[in-house]
Amino acid sequence: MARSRAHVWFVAPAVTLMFVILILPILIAAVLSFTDYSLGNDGAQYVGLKNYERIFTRSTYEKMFIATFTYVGVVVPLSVGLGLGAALLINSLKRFGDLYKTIYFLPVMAALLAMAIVWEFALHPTIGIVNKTLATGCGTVLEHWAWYAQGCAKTFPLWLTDRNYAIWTVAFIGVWQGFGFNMVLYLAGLTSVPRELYQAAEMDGARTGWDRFRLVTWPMLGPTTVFVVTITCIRSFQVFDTVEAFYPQGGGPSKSVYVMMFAIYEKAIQQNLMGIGAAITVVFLGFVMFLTLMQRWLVERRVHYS
Amino acid sequence: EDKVTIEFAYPYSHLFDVTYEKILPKFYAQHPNIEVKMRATYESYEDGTNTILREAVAGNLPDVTMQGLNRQAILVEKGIAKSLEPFIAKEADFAKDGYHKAMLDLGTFGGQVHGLPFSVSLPVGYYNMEVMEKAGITDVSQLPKTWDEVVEVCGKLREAGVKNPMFWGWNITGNWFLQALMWSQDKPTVEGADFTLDEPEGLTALNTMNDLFDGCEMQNLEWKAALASFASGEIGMMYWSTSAVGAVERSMGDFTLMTNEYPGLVEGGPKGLPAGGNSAMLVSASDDPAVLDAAWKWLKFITSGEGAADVARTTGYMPPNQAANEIILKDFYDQNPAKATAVRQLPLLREWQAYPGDNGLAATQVIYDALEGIVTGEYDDMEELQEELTEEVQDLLPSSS
Amino acid sequence: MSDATATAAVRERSSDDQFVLRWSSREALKHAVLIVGALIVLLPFYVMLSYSFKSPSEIMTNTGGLIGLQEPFRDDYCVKLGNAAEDCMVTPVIYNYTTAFGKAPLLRYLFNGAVVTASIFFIQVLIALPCAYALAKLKWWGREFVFSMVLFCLLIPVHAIALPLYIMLSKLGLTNSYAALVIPWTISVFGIFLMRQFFMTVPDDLIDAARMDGMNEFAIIWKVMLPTAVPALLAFAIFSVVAHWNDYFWPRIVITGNRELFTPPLGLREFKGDADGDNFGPMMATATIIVTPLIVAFLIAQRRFIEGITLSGMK
Amino acid sequence: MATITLTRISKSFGATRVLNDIDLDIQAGEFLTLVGPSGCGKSTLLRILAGLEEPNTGEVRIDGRTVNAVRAADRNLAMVFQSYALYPHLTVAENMMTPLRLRDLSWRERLPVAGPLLARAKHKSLRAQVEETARILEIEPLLQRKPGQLSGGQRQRVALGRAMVRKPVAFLMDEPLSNLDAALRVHMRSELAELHSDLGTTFVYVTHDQAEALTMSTRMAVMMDGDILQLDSPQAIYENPSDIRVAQFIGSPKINILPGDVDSDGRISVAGMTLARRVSAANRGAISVGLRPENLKLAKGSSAETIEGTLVYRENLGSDLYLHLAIGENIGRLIVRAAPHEASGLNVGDQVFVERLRGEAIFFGADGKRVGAAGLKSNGADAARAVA
Amino acid sequence: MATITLTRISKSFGATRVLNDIDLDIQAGEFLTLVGPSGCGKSTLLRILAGLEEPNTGEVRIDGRTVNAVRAADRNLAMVFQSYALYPHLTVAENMMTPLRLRDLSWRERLPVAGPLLARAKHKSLRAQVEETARILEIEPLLQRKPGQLSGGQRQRVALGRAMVRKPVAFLMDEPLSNLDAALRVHMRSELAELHSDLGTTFVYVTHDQAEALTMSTRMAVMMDGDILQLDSPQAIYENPSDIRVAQFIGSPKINILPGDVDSDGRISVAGMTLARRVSAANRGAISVGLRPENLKLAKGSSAETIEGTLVYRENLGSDLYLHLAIGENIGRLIVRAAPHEASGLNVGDQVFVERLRGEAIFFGADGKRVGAAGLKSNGADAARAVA
Ligand SMILES: Nc1ncnc2c1ncn2[C@@H]1O[C@H](COP(=O)(O)OP(=O)(O)OP(=O)(O)O)[C@@H](O)[C@H]1O
Ligand SMILES: Nc1ncnc2c1ncn2[C@@H]1O[C@H](COP(=O)(O)OP(=O)(O)OP(=O)(O)O)[C@@H](O)[C@H]1O
Ligand SMILES: [Mg+2]
Ligand SMILES: [Mg+2]
Repeated sequence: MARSRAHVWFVAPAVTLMFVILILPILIAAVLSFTDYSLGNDGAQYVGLKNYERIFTRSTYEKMFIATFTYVGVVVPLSVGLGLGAALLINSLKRFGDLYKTIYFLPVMAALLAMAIVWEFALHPTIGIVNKTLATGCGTVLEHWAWYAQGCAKTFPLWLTDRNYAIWTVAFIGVWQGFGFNMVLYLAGLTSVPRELYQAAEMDGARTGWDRFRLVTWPMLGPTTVFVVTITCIRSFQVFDTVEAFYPQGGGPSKSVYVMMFAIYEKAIQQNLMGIGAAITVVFLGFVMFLTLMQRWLVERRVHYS
Repeated sequence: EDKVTIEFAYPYSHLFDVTYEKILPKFYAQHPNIEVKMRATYESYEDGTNTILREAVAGNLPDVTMQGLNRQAILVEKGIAKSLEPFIAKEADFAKDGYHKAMLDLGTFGGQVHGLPFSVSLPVGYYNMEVMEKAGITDVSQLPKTWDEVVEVCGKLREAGVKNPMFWGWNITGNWFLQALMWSQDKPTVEGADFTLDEPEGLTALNTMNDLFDGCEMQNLEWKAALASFASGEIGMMYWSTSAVGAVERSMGDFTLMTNEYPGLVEGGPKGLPAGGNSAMLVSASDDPAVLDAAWKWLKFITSGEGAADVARTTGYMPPNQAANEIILKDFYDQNPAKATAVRQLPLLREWQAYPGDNGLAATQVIYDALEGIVTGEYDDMEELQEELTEEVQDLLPSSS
Repeated sequence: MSDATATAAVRERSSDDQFVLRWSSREALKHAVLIVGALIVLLPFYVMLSYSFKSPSEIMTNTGGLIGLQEPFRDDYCVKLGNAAEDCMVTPVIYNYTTAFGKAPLLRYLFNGAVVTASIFFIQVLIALPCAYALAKLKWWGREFVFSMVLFCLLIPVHAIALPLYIMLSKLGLTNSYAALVIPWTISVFGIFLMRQFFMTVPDDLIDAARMDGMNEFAIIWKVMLPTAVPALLAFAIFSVVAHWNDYFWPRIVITGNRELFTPPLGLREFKGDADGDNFGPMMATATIIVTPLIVAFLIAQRRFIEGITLSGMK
Repeated sequence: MATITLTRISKSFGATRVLNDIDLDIQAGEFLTLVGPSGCGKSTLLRILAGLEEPNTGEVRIDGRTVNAVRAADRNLAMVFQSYALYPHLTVAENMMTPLRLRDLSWRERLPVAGPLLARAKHKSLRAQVEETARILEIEPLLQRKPGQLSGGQRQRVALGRAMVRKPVAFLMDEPLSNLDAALRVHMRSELAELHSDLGTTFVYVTHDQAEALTMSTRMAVMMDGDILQLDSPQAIYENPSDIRVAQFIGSPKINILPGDVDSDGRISVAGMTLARRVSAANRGAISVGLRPENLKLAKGSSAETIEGTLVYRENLGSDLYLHLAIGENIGRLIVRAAPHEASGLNVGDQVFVERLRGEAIFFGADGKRVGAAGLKSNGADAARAVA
Repeated sequence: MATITLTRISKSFGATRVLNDIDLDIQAGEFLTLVGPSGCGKSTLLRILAGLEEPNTGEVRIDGRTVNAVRAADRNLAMVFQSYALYPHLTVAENMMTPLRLRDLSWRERLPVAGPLLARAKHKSLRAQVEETARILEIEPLLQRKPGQLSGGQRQRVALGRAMVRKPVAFLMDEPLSNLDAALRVHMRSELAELHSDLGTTFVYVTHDQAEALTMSTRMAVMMDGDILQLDSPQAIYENPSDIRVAQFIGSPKINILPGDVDSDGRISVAGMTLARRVSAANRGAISVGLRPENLKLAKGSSAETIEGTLVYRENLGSDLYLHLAIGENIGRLIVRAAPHEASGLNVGDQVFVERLRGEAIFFGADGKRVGAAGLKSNGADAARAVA
C-alpha cells in the first residue's frame, strides 16, 4: 500500500547497482568521448567533438553502420520468424516435440568461441563440410544454376572471408545461434493462448491453418512478439562475440563485418583509444534508444488487450 | 632463508607451457630461493599488452611479462616497462652470454635496453614437395628464390591443376609481411615518426604483393583455413612464420614438408627480415630490491643459455641467443631441418617496428585493412593505394598532429 | 479463467490430434521440415563432436569420418618434455579428453563455472525480483522513471563499459577474485524486464489475498510471486546461466592473475596458439564438455519451462 | 432448423468415462436444454455435437446426414462458449463480424483495405447485420470497445451476439447467461426465447440454472454422471420426475424427501401420518416420499394429516418465507414455503404444524426410481399424481 | 467481534468517482450485507475496509481505533475474494494453512523441516483446524490437490475455507458463493449462517444475489453508484424500500412499477382504478406505484378494484408461474405470480383480471423517493404501509 515504504527496499538495491554498474560507467564513457584518453596515460586532452566528427566522416565508420544495419536487418526478422515457425511446428506435433526443442536450443547453449572455430572448419572453402557437400552436387542438374556452375568450376564461396558473403554468413550464424531462444519464448507464449479461442475460430468458420493463425495465434502472441523483437533487436545490435571470434582483427574482409560493438571493442580495448571507443558507444546508444522508442511507440499499444 | 616470489605472465599457453615446464626445474636448481608464480596466460600478444595496460591502471602488474616484439614500444612509452640497464650494468659478463646484437636492439629504446627477446621467429617458405613436383620442382635448390619466381611456379602449378597454389601470410599481425618486404629492400617502415611507405620502396612492396596475389590467384584465407589447406595438401607454397613449423608438422597429411629461405625481391634474397616473437620485460611495480633482483635473474635465465635453448627444443621459434643457437642446439637443428631455415636467416634479422604514439595500433589496423583490400581485389591501383594509405597512417602518427 | 478453460486446453490438444491423425501426410511434412532444420542446426555440433575424437592431422585434413581412425599419433608435448617418441604415442580420443581435463584443470574450471554462474543467478534473482515486483505491482512515485531507467540500461552493451568497470573493481582491489566475476552481473536489467512483464499478468487479488493472510510485502515476493513466476524464472535462468557459463569476454578481462579462477570457456584458451597453430582436438573436447552440463540442465528444465504453472487458483 | 440425432455416444477422457452411450433426438426447431450438476458431461456432449470433440463411439447426425467426419467449421452450427472465447484483440464489432466474414466473404473480399472497396455492398450488409444484433443485445454503444474493456455481463452478451449474428442450422449455447446479474438474466431469457420463436432454429442450451431450463425450453434433458436421466417437457420433469435424483436436482429449495413405509396393503405412512393414497403392495418396505416445499402449508393445529415440527430456521426472501422444521430424530428436516404475512408470528423454536398437502407427493422406491409411475409420459402425468 | 465504523469514505479512480462520502456503522457481531448492481462500488468499499485500498478521504475505525495507517496484514481481518485468489502452487491444505502459519507460528516454527519438529503440538492443532474446516465445507477429499485440479465451485469453497479457518475480528466476503450451483449454494448459505451464529464474529458480505442478502443478513446496505441508498434489516428493505431504485433492485421478479396520479385530494389513481389509500396532497401529480408480483392475485372477473390485462407470456418455474400481462398502451407490463394449478387454464392472449392486492402498494414520487414514508424506520414500518 501507499503507506508502506516497502518499494524503497525493493527498488533501492537494483537502482543502486544499476547506477553504479551500468549508468556510471556509461557516464564516464560519455565524458571520455570528448577526450583523447588512452589507457595508461596520465591525463587526457579535451578534444571537443573531434571523435564524433570522425565517426561520421571516415569511410570505415560508414562501413560500420552498413555492417551493423545489415546484420540487424537480417537477423531480427529471420531469427524471430524462424523462432516462431519452429515453435508453431513443434507445438503442433504429436510426438518428438521435446527432441526438436532440445536440438534447436543447442546453439543457444554452446560456447561461441568453440562454435566459431567449428564453423570456420565447416565453412572452409575446400575441405569444409559445407562446400564439400555442395561439391557433391556438381555434375547434376544443379549446374544449370550459374552460381553453382561457377562454384564447381572454380571454388564455392569462401563464406567467411569473401567480402560479398561474409556479413551474410555471420548473420546466418547469428540466426543459427539466436532463434532457439526465441523459439522457447514463443513456445511459452503459445501455451498461454486459450484453446477455446481456436475452437471459437473453428466454429466461426476458420477452416485453414492460415485463418486460425491470423485470427488467433498471431494476435495472441502479440505481447510475446514485442518482447522477443525487443530483445532480439538489442542483442543483434550488441552482436560482438561471433565477429570477434571470426575476425579477431579488422572486422572481416574489407571491414564488411565491422559491426558497432566490434568497433567499440577494437577502439577502446584493442587499440586503446578510449575516446573514440566511447564516442562510438554514445552514438550506438543513441541509435538503439531511438529504434527502441520507435518500436515501442509503434507496437506497444496494439498488443495489450486488457 | 626468505623465499622471494615473483609473478610472471606469458602468452599462448598451448605453445609455451611446455617450454617453461622444462625451464623451471633448471632455474630452481640454480636459484632455490626464488619462486616463480605463473599468472594466467595471455590469449595472444594483443591480449598481453591490453592486460598489462589494464593492470598498470589497476595497480596489480606482474613482475616479468612476455610481450610481442612490436608491443614493447608502447609499454616503454607509457613508462610501464622498466629499463634493464641498471641490472645489465651490474652483470660482469653480460655480453658473453651471447645476445645477438640485432636481438638486443629489438628491445632497445632510447639507448636503453628494456626488453630481452625470448623467442624469435622469421618468415620462411613452407613447401609441399609432392605438389611442387607438379611444377617440376623436386629439390631444395629449385625452390623459388624471388617473388617473380614464385609467381612463375604458381602459373605452372595452376596449369597442373592445383587450384590454390600459394598462400602468403599477409594477415600475420597485419603488417609483419609488409615490413618483411620493406626490410627486404633494407628499408625500415617507420623512421622516427615517419611512415616510409610513400617512398619508392613502398610502391615496390605494394606492387610485389599485388602481382603475387594476382599471379597466384591467392584466396583470402583466414589463418586457420590457410593452415588447414596447407596441411591437407592443397597448397604447394606457404609463406609464413617459422613458429608454425611445429603445428604444421603435427597436423599435416601424408606429404614431404620442406622449409626454405624466404624469397627476396631480387636474386640473392632479402636484405633483411623483421623479427617476430616475444621478449621479456620487467614491469614490476615493486620497490623491493630483492624482488627486482629475482625478477632480473629469471628474465636473464630464460633469455640466455640453457634456458633459452629450450625455446627451440619445444617450439618453432629460435632462441634469441647466439650461444644457444650455435653451441647448444647444433645437433638439434641437424635433426630438425625445418626449424633450421630460420637460423640460417638469422643474419637478416631486423626490428619488427611499432608505430609510435597512442594511435600506433590504429595505424597497424589501417595497414591491415589496406593489405586485405589488395587480397580481396578491392584495390588494384597501387599508386593510389600508396598515397591513401600513407596519408591515413601518417595522420595517425604523432608528428602530424 | 475458469477450470473449464484449463481442461479445455487439454481437450483442444486432443481434438487437434484427431485432425492430425486425419492428415498424417501433413504431419510427415512437418517432420521433414523440422528434420532438415535440425540437420543444419546440428551440423556444427557434429563437427565439434567429431573433432573431439580425431587426431590433429585428421582434423586439419578433414578425414576420418565421424570418429576418426583412432590411429595412435605422437604427442609433441610429451616428446618435448624429453620423453622417447615411442612412449608418447597416444590414441586421439583418449588424448583429446585426457588433455582437456589434464592440461587445463577443467574440473576446477567447471567448478568455478558452477559457483560463479550459480552465484550470479542467485544474486540476480535476489535483486531483480523485488524490483520487478515493485515495478509491476506497487504504485509509487518515480516508478515510471525507474522503469525507463531499466529499459535504458537494457541497451547498454557490456563491452562499452568493461574498462570503467574493470578500473572500478581494481580500485576496490577485487580483480582476480570470484567477486570480480560476479559483481558486475549482480544487476540484470533483462531479468527485471522479463520478470516485470510476467508479474504484470499475476492478478492483483492474489497479492491482496496474501496481504490478508498476513504476509508482508517481502514474504509476498518469495512465497507468492516467485512460485507463480516459475516459467518466467526458468526462462530467465536459462538466459542467465547460458550467458554466464559461456561468457568469455569478462572473465578474460578480469582474471589476469590466477588460473585457478578460470571459468570453463577460458579453458579453451589453453589450446590456443593462434597463427602458430591451435590444438583443436582437446579444444573441441573441452567445448563438448562445457556444453554438456547445460544440455542436461535444459532437458531437466524444459518440461516445467514450457508448461509452467497456469494461474489456475483464480477465477 | 435441423434435426440432430445422437446415437449411442460415449466418451472417455483417459480412464474416466464422461458419457455413457447417450441417445438423444433433437427435433427441428425445438429448444432443448441440457441441465445437470457440474461435471456431469453437458459441455462435453455439446462439444461432440459441435464437432470440437470426437466421440469414442456413436454417431452424430444432422438432418439425417452423419457428420462424424465433418469438421466443426463445416457443420454450420453457432456456439456460445462457457468462457466467452472472444478475440481479445478485436473490437466487439469485429468479433461479431468474424463468423460473417469467414463464411460469407471470399478471401479476396476479406483483404484488409481492398476488401471493403471490392465488395462495398456486401460489407455494408454485414455491418448492418452486426448492428441489428447489437441493438437486440443492448450493446450498441460498446461496438468499438475491446473485450478487455467490458464487464463480465457485457462480454457474455457479445459472445451471444457473435453466435446470433449468423443463420446457422442450430445454436449451441453453453451457459450463456451465467455471468449476468438477476435483472439482466431475466431480460436475456426473454430475448432468447423471442429469438427462438422468431427464427425457429433449433437450440441446444446448456445450463445449471433451473429457472432458465424450466422457463425457456421446449424439452429438457436432465443429465447426471454421463447419463440422461430424463428427457421431457419442463413441467413434466418438475411434476413427474422419474428418478429421485431428478426430483432433487430440479426445484429450489430442494424437494423434501421423507422416509416412508409401505405396508402389505400398499398403504403409505410417513412422519407419523398415513396417506390416503396407496401404491402397489409390491413396493412393501421402505419408500421415499417427496414433498415440494410450496406444496406444504402451515396448519393452525395438530390433526391426523399434519406433520409436526420445530422451527429451526426461517429464511426470508421477501416474497416468500422458507421455514426449516426439524421433525423427529431420524426423519430429518422439512422445508415449507409460506407467505411472509402467514408466518410473521413464528419464531425459531416454536412448534409448527404442517397441514395436509396442497399439492402432490411423489414416491420413490429404494432404487431411486419413481414408484407407481412406470411408463410415465408427460401427457399421461395426471394419472400418476397422488394426492395425500 | 468488532465494530467497524466508516466515516465519510470517498474514493476515486482517476477521474471516476466510485464512492461518495460513505458512512457506515457495522455493529459487533452483525452480519452486514452489501448489495447492489455490478460496478456500484461494493468491492471497493470492502477493500478499503480491509486496508487493500486507500480511501481518498474518510476514516476507517475498527473497535474504535482508527486503522487508516494500519496495513492490511495487521488488521486481523479475513477476506474471501471474488476471484478466489488461491495460491496456485500450494495444495488446498497448504492454502488453508497459510494464514494460520503466518499468524500463529513464529518464524522458527515455520521452518520447512525443523518447524514441525520444533512445535509438533502446535502444528498438529493447526492441521486439525484445517481438517475441521474442510469437513464443514465438504472438501476433505481435495486437501492434497492443487487449485488447478479443482472445479470452480470447489475452488470457491477452498477460498472460503482459507478465511474460515482463522479467528479474525471480522470476516469480509466478496461474493463467496457466486460460482456454486443452486443446491450447493443453499447448503453453504446455511453453513455460513451457522458459522456466524457460532462464532458471533462480525461479517461483512458482498453479494448481488438477493436471496443470499435477504436470508443471511442482520442488516443489508443497498448500494448504487457509490452511495448507500438504504441500510436496514432485509425485511424492512423488501417491504419498505426508501427509494424506487431499491425497490426495483430487490425482489425477483422485479417489482411492478405503474404510473399513477395523485389528485388534489391526495387520492391515487392507477391503471384505471382508484385506490382507497390517500397520500398527502403535496404529492399532487405523477406518482409511481410499486406492486410486487406476489402481492397480486388473479381474479375471476372484472371489478372496480381489478386491473385488466392480456397474457403475453407465461413463465413456469415449476413451483410458481409468472404471468406477464400487457395492460394498456402507456402503462407497460405487469408480472403476476400465480401457483401453477391456479393458472393451468390460461393461455397466451387470454384476457386476465388481477384482483385487489393481497399485500401492500408502495408509492414513489417523481424524484424516486418514497411518498408518505418520510422518516420511515424498520420498526416504524407498519405505520407507513398502505393497503390499496
Ligand atoms: N480434457 C479432459 N480431460 C479429462 N477430463 C475431462 C476433460 N474434459 C472434461 N473432463 C471431465 O469430464 C467431465 C465432464 O466435463 P464437462 O465439461 O462436460 O462438464 P459440464 O457438465 O459441462 O460441467 P459444468 O457445468 O461445470 O460446465 C468432468 O468431470 C471433467 O472433469
Ligand atoms: N483499479 C481501478 N481503476 C479504475 N477503476 C476501477 C478500479 N477498480 C474498480 N474500478 C471501477 O470502480 C467501480 C466500482 O468497482 P467495484 O469493483 O467496487 O464494483 P462492485 O460493486 O464490486 O461490482 P461487481 O459486483 O461487478 O463486483 C467500477 O465501475 C469499476 O470499473
Ligand atoms: Mg460445462
Ligand atoms: Mg466486486
